[in-house]
Amino acid sequence: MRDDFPILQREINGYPLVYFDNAATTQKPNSVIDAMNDYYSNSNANVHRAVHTLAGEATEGYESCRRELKSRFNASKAIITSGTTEAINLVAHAWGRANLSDGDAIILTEMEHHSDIVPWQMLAKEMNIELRYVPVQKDLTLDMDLFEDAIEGAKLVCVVHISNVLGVCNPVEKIIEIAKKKGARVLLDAAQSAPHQEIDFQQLGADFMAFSAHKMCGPTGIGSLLVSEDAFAEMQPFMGGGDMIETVSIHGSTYQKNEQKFEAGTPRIAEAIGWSEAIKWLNSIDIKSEHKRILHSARWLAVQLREMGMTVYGRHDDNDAAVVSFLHPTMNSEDLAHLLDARGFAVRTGHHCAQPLLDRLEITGTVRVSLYFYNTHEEVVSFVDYLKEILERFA
Amino acid sequence: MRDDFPILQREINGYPLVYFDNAATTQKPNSVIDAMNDYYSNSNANVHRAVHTLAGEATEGYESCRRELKSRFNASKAIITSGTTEAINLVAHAWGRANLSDGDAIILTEMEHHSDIVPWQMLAKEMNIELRYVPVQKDLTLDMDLFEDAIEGAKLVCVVHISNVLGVCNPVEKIIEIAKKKGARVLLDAAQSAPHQEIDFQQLGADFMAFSAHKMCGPTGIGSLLVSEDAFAEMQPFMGGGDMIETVSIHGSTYQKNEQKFEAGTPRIAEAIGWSEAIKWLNSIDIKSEHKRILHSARWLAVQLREMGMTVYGRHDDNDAAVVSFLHPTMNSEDLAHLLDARGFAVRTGHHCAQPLLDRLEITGTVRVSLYFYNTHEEVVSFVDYLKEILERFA
Amino acid sequence: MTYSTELVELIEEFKEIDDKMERLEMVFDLADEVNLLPIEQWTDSTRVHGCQSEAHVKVEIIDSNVHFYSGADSKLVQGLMGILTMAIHGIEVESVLTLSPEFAAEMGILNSLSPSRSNGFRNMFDKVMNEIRHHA
Amino acid sequence: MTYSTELVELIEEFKEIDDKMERLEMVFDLADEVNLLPIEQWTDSTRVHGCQSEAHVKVEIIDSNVHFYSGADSKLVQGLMGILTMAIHGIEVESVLTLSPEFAAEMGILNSLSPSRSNGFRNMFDKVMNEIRHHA
Ligand SMILES: Cc1ncc(COP(=O)(O)O)c(C=O)c1O
Ligand SMILES: Cc1ncc(COP(=O)(O)O)c(C=O)c1O
Repeated sequence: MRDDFPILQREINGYPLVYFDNAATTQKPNSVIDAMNDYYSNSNANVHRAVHTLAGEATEGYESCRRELKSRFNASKAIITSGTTEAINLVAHAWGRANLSDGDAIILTEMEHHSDIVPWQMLAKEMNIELRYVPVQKDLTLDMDLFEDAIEGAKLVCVVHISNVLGVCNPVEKIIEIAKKKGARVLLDAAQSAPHQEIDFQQLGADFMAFSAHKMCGPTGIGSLLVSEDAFAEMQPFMGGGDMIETVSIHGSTYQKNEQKFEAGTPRIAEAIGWSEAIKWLNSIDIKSEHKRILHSARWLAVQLREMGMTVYGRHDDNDAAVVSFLHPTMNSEDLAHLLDARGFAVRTGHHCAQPLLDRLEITGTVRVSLYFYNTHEEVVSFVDYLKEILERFA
Repeated sequence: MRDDFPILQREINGYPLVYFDNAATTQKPNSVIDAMNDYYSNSNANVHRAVHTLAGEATEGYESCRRELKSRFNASKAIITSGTTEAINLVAHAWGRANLSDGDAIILTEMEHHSDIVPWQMLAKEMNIELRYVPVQKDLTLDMDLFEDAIEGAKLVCVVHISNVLGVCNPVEKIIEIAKKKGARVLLDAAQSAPHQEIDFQQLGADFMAFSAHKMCGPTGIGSLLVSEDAFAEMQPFMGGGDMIETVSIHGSTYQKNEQKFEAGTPRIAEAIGWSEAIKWLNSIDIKSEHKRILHSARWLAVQLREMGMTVYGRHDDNDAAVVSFLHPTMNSEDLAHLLDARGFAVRTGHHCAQPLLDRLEITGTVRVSLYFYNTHEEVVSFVDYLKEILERFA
Repeated sequence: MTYSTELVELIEEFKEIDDKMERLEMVFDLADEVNLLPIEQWTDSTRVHGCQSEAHVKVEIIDSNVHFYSGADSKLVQGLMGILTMAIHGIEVESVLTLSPEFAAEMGILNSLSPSRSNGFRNMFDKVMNEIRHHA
Repeated sequence: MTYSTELVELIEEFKEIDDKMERLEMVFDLADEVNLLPIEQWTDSTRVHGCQSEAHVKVEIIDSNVHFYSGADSKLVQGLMGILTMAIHGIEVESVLTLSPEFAAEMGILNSLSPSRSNGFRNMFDKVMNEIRHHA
């Protein structure tokens, strides 16, 4: 599998790259890179409403992405956006503005990524909407009792499926069940789960699911919002422009009926073609056993780190992601990351765009190792070895 | 120059591709394709706030695009968006909502692309704003007298720099001068001018300028909004999420000060790296003499078409783009485009996302030939020859 | 399903042509095969949606046979209508209803058209079939 | 401008090291060279903005000589402060003001740091220079 990813041949400061920053973005297989290359070298054209051969090929390539998305996630509506963040903002504008009103409540959790907080804070301020944050408990799980209290009168529940800091997978089936009973719509931030799990969107029963291509072996600049038919019917257009309209006159406009209604302007054509290949690549691997394998490495890593005196934030249950966030008692995280980089290890430090969660944990950041399917246990072992060396020399 | 563009080797139905659909999107030189390839194969990582080598390279690549934009267009603020359409919607949301109020007026023209109409129609409806459309006259120019009448009390003027249907270049210097005198801000839709002209944004004195990479040899999925310092200071955040914030707590958030404030979420990294190279490619050619050359071909084509009995919509002044829109008196435009495609000629038909302009011209669409710098006069000659053959056989 | 001999011959003819322009020329020629639905009878209910050009169809069932009238402002589209005419006009309802739009793919026509045109053909086909089912 | 002999030696030493880790190790060691600004004196006005870690600097001019106090929660950042200390502490204002942040680039330090860290260094450098200009 590693041969599929050209970047894994890269050396950093004379050492082989060990890429452990997968929750930030994943690497791309050759099939993805080649498909975009081929598009730009042989088929580049603007899509829709054109007759010539290239435009036909480009349109087919673009729409193939939507087909792959619908089929992988069993969804009936897949809107293409520029990423998770735009997908969530789309819900806030296209659904929120049209369906919420003064005094309504939205439920968030303290585990959310900023992209699933800030759009709601902005909407809340503008429309006078109450935001209720479900707290994270000591054991790093959501306080489900408080969630059940909070659901009363809430119109929308926004929850991160898998935390990008902790790797914790939230009980979304249960959350959706409770929310549906109370008639609240549910938005899943699936930025971290879409890359790691097989998700049946319609069976799960959520209304919105947002995720990014770049975190699942696809290109930058593209993502998707899956939408249930019911919620789709409640959405008003967000951005206006070419392709999302049916007719325009100076007196007013009519809009497309399908996903295009929310895809204003020339779409992300090359990106869609690349993502399509990334989904095919994911379809081709045994994601369940790969997940088990890297989760096993993550658990092993967590044990080693604790033995070295680090504080590890994570629990690594079976459905959690292979993410290990940790802190050394005295050594500055970024110093550590610099030293790791000196030997080719790429990890992330900082608040991971989840400051409210870190506030709750009473820390300002962590060092985060996040594994993906092309990582090996040997890489994790060499990481531990080198970390020991660093601590001996510098701590 | 043609060697720089791999797609120009392509054959369509056994004939060499003659790509005349450049106003829809342009082709990409090898340097652009290779840079993105190299990014994905060697440097792919998420940008900002990270310590490791790849993240540094990715950040540098992303920010190099902003530098190239600022330097080519002499701008002090360049926000990176997903394209012209998103850039205009950004103005509507980030500037419009914060600076317009009930009863204010916005000036548009009948020559606008849907992307510079629909966002304003949506805002107008929501905020009760008056839209004033400057009419297009018989000679295909804006009625400047009516513009001067309309400016009274208008807060914003939105005007397309070069029409994507007619190629007509509007007198934006004059429009800006008049608007500034009355204290109105000016948005230029430069989707068609940025690829064809050298533009000095600060000297021109507009407040906003929107354009897309894909129409100027860059990748899909990326564009920019240049903003004057004055207008920038008046803008409120639009989309919320990662990267655009300084701090987030459950009680509220503070935002970045610079362009990042408007770039929520993981940005278009590979696209920015590709666009950067496209700008360098444009910097490397003599755009003025190339423009003269293709405009000369466009004028010649217009004469030939008129002689064949076609109606040509365009005037082809010195600053107009090399775009030739035409109609055959009886033959259906799409039939024509199909026949052209049979011999490798790619043209566009339809309303070109400018229905109000076509309403004014009392037509529903045109066949559009749009030339770019890699097109040759020989291609235009062979187009005319083949068109004659078609008309003999089919008209 | 079984095709009329006329249609079988047409499919054979199409298959033999390599050159896209000649294939388009054949479709153009088939525009004359329609039973023309005059413009005066074009209404919202005869319109084929999702076509970029104006395309109108009307179906009648007389003595269990399909009667098919059509017209378009594009000769190419009308040529496609001509092909459909050969496939269904004057044919028994029962037999027509076994038809799938695949026959056009088989002829290689759909591939020579832009995706929007071939979608248009499928829309036309579906509309016609629905009306036949409705009338029958 | 002219560098102090101490600084010249340091630049030479840095240039000789190929291995990034050893270079970082040297920077770490230089953290001890600062005149420590105690945490109690860290305020908003001593803070270097745009640094990811807490980094604080204070400048005094005594008899036309620069006195430089600093501290950070990152040893690497404090190491950079140590280098700056060697470059400016106890040196005449006039001479210090001719310094540009290029000397750090020349040492190959900035390249071994992430862009955010090397921006941090530039921010620190600018803040210090501004304060010296202000005081002088
Ligand atoms: C004049 C004009 N404005 C706006 C646009 C929209 O650009 P995009 O689709 O790249 O957002 C276009 C291109 O289609 C255009 O020609
Ligand atoms: C849980 C979660 N939500 C949202 C995002 C935002 O994704 P993007 O930056 O691709 O829009 C991320 C990734 O950074 C994430 O991990």
